[in-house]
Amino acid sequence: MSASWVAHLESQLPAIQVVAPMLTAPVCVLLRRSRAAWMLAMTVTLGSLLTSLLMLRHVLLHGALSYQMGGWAPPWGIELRIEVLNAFVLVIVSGISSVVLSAAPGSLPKEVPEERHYLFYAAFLLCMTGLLGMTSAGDVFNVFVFLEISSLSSYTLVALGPSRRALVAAFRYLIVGTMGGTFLLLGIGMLYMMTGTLNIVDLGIRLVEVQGDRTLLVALACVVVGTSIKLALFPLGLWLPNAYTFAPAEVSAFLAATATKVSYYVLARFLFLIFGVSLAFDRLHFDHVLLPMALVAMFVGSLVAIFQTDLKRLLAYSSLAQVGYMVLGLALANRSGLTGGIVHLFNHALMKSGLFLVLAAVVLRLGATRLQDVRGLGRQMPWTMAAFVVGGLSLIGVPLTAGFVSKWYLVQGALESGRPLVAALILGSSLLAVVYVWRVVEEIYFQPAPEGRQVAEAPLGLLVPIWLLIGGTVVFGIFGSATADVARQAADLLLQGPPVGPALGGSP
Amino acid sequence: MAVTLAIIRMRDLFAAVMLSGIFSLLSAGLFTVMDAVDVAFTEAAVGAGISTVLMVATLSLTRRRERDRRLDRRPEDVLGLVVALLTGAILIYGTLDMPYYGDPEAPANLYMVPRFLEDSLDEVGPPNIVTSILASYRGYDTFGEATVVFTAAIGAFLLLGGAARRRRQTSSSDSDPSSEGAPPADRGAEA
Amino acid sequence: MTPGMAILWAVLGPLGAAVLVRLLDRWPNLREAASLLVGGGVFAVVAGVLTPRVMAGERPRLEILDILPGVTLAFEVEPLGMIFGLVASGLWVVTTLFAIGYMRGHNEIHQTRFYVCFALAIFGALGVAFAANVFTLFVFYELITLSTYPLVTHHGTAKAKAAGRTYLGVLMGTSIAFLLLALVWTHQLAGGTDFVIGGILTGKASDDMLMLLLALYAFGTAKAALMPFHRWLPAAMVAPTPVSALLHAVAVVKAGVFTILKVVVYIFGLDLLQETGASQWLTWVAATTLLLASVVAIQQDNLKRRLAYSTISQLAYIVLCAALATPYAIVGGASHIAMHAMGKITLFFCAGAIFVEAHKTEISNMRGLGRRMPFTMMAFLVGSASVIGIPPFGGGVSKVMLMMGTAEAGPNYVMLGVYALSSLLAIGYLMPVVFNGFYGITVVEEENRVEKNQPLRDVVNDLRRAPFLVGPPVLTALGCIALAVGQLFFFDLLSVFFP
Amino acid sequence: MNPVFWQTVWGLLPYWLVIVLMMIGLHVVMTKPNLIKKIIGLNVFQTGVIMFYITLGKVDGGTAPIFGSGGDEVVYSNPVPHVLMLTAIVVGIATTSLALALVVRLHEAYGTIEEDQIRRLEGDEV
Repeated sequence: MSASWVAHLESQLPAIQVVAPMLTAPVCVLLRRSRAAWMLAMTVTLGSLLTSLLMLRHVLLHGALSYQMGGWAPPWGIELRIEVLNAFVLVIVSGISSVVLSAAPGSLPKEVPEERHYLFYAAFLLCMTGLLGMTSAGDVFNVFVFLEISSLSSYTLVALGPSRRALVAAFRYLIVGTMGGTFLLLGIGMLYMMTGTLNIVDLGIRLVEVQGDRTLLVALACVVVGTSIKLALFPLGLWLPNAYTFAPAEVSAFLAATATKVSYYVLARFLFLIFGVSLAFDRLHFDHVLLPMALVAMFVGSLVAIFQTDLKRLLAYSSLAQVGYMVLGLALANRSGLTGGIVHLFNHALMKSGLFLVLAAVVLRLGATRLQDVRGLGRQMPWTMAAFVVGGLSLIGVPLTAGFVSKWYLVQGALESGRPLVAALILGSSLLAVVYVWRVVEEIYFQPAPEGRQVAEAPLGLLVPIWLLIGGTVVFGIFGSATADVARQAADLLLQGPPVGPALGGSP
Repeated sequence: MAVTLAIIRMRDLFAAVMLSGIFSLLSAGLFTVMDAVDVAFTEAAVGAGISTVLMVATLSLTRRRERDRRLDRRPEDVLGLVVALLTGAILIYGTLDMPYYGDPEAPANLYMVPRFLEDSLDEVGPPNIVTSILASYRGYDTFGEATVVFTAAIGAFLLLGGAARRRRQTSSSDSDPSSEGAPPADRGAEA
Repeated sequence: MTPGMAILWAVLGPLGAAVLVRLLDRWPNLREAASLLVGGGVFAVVAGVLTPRVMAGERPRLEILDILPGVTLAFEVEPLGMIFGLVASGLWVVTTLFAIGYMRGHNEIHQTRFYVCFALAIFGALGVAFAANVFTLFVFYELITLSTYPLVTHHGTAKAKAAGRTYLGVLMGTSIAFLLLALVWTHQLAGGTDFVIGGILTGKASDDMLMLLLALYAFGTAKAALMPFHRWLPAAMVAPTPVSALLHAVAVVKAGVFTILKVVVYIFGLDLLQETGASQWLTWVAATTLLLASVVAIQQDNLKRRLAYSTISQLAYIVLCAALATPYAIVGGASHIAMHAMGKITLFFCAGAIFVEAHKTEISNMRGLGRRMPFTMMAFLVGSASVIGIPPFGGGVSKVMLMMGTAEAGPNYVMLGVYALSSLLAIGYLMPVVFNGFYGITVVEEENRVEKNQPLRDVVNDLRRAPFLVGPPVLTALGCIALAVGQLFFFDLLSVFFP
Repeated sequence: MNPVFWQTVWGLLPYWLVIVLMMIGLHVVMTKPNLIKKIIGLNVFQTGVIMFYITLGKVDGGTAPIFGSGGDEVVYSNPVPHVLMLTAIVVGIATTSLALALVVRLHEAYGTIEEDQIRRLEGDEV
């Protein structure tokens, strides 16, 4: 009796996951009180973390979880579909959201006026809704709708930055992001045209039989362009440095860890579960495009990061480079490479959001994040700065940090696919990371603090979230098997490719 | 299409906005021709109506004329043209394997549609199939759509809300006097 | 104590010391006592528990955890690692003694940070010594780099920072770009990276691939200071002398050559290298480094710089041993790790003592110093003799073994010529310091005319004023002699190692 | 001329026209420095995509997909793209309104709605 009750609840989880934050956002608006809104948002976010963890468990034990919205069977109705990979992404999104949100009361007042906070939390929740919705959607058009929810709210969040340049950055982001969304829509249209279905599983089944490589190639290109913009793959990701630089640090921490990750997932899903390796890579040779793009992103991102004088911007460019690593994993299209890409998704989310929260603490105390501002801060904010160093080491990929795990698999993947040069390039670009991280470390520890600057350590409300994330990079660096196992299962799922079988709607 | 070209050339933004409204109306007409009456209604109401109103409102808050910049050409112009042409070429290349316009045998028209046509009247009710699908089969999308609107509303509210704006304005004018007014050249254009 | 526990204690000891030192920040005497005590304890564990077992043919093993499937953090003690472990833990104690004298005598800043980082570096060195696979070795190798970086930049001056940049850039750069690649590649080829006698790559890779892989290992461990990746070593000379001792004798460079030896023996396997000749080229690179570094050393006037180039040259000996890939050569290399550590640390202690006591850094200014600091200079003499390889001092043993190893690999007269020439060069760069010190008539003498009349009091001063400064070099000089006496030990090792 | 060729051209011409429309929008977005014009361009681009969907849903001789508007043997056009596009239009207007709100704010902050002037005000770094 009780078992069936639990099973029933479990089958409802995908819907709860998305709908709960969606419905809470208006309540936040109604509450109008900063504190109350935060408490509510926090509860919901933690709830969705719990939900996603439950789903991950379920998926690992029993396989895919499907929820039919409104009770209409796919492909006619909309399906929510949770598999290993997106359950993992859901955990990342809701987990990082919880931690970042818990830091909000500490860092937000400096950057956003108090009486707007409730709206901030509403926008935050909506953004999360969009991201969770995109991830769990089993219908491509639905992906587009939720992409727009998350995009619109993230434009708003970016525009909240304290300097007026945040507005410019947000506008840019809006233009580029909408273009991306529209390209995605176009690609989806072409796919629909060729198959007549929108359901992801169904698309995968039917697409194999479709003739017409030219249209398929262009459709794939449209989808890739659309997702790459949101994913911030160079050169389509050039909106990102400004957006992350001028947005409130809190928002940068949130977006860096979640928005790009979800887009990555969408891209992976299109490439592997809808098109499939044999179609996308063997027939359409898409890896010839993806691999160079990833490599260029890795190097350009890191190189530009080296010359930045603002820490936020430095981290933003480093994000471009890290996205390159992840996409490289996709382009390698073998087990190790994909595992590396997926595990880096998680690891990068941890370290980047941790690092941006460190900057949130710096903004809180100093009001600025230029290199000359953080001089000698190692003595005045020892815990915060130590977190920065650990996070930086993880970016470099020093062993026993999470970054090492990802790099291990990526290099392995490159070697397995018979591309030792790519393996060498991966490590070569890590060297660039050493340079940009060490520039900061030198300023922090080996420059005297400016005369008369009195700075206190960051408040506990920020330190705890920071160390949760940064500590996470160490924990998952030491117990890398935990994440790598999940990632490997997800990689296997991707490599299996689109399902084979009769189309869901019967043959036409 | 002629209308769109006119929009580009037009420096009077008000006229451009009006033309974009007309453009929306024309597309609505086209939609009707292609049997998409619901879409045509919406496009006419939203595209030609609401968005025009919003744009005009924005213009009233900002300025009406685009700056004359026929003289200074930027490298972006060439780049933009090249990118647009290239993208267009790629997309046209992609159409080569598409089913022809109006082809009743196209997969899109054969796969899910029959069931909607046959069963929606019994399963859902309304004679308008579009309404049936919108409200039931794809109700979740509609739900998402409502959220999009809500999101935009919150965004606009956050951006344009009174208190925050005033505070920010004062603080930014402290730091940068140029934010108070436009360069003199533009003042003239505004009149 | 079970062997597994012994390993754990030995490796974690220095880490505990680092924590303890940090906690005792406010009480310098307790702080240093903690360092010394833990150091003594660790040495006792390694020498008393692990060494007898290893010499009896055991291989104590301890697995910590799987970082990733097939990538394990694990320790295993075998003869090479045991030697390095003994060197690192033993010299840690002596260096700490010396550091107390030096740091206090010199009123250095950030002393706590110094001891913490020092202990961490030893932690890394022991981890490298006892690593059971390349992965574990790599982890601790990087730990050594990171923990010694604050030591190199100790003074925080612009020059120190620039040196730190070179140091970190070269060491970390090569290790990430080459060593890590080699590590992952090995894992991919052999399905694991465990150190197994006879190697794990036999039949897994083509000859060209082996050569490339060996190159990645050899240049990836820039701590071995093989040219052209040697620049960090002279650059790091800006650090205080105890740090130099740590770099040159205790942990850093030794970890480098140790890695190369270990990889050659346990990853490639001597037979494989002999059959394929994949390490031929490395002998020539090492020989070139050997001679070039010696030539550069002769031209240096700054004592520490001269010693630095001498180290580069002596390290090349060990790499050469590895590249020859014969049992005699390997044991020769291993024993040279110990010999050179003991000899070079003596020389650095002396350099430090001279700097603290007489404020001299340039060799040309040290004439006549022997009369003022006779014990120090005697120690320098013994250390030099050992490093040069004058029998019966320690270095002689390893060089004999090296030559036997060369002969084992087949007659090679060019190589023998290289050895002869390099020994001459070594005499050329070390002996003048001693001769100048004892027989030179100079500036120092002019300055110290008054004291010259009371040589006895000077000697007493030398002993009394700085027991911490003079004690350690004398101790290590005695160690050199002891190693010379106990050289049969290494032949024992040979029989344990290659029965 | 080859009849197959003309068949192809006629069959695909509507798509091509739609693509040209989209590209005009894209071009405007990329090259016009005026922010309002950019938004209009974006609208044109979106409308182009919407038109693409409607075009692909058209069936020869079909009528609007509403029951009862014809006899038994009526052919209906594909209703699915229509449904999707209703959503897309609303999403488009939401985006537009947010963009316009941003323009208002930008005008307040910079006193201009020309991108190149904003760029100049910020010393080319934006």
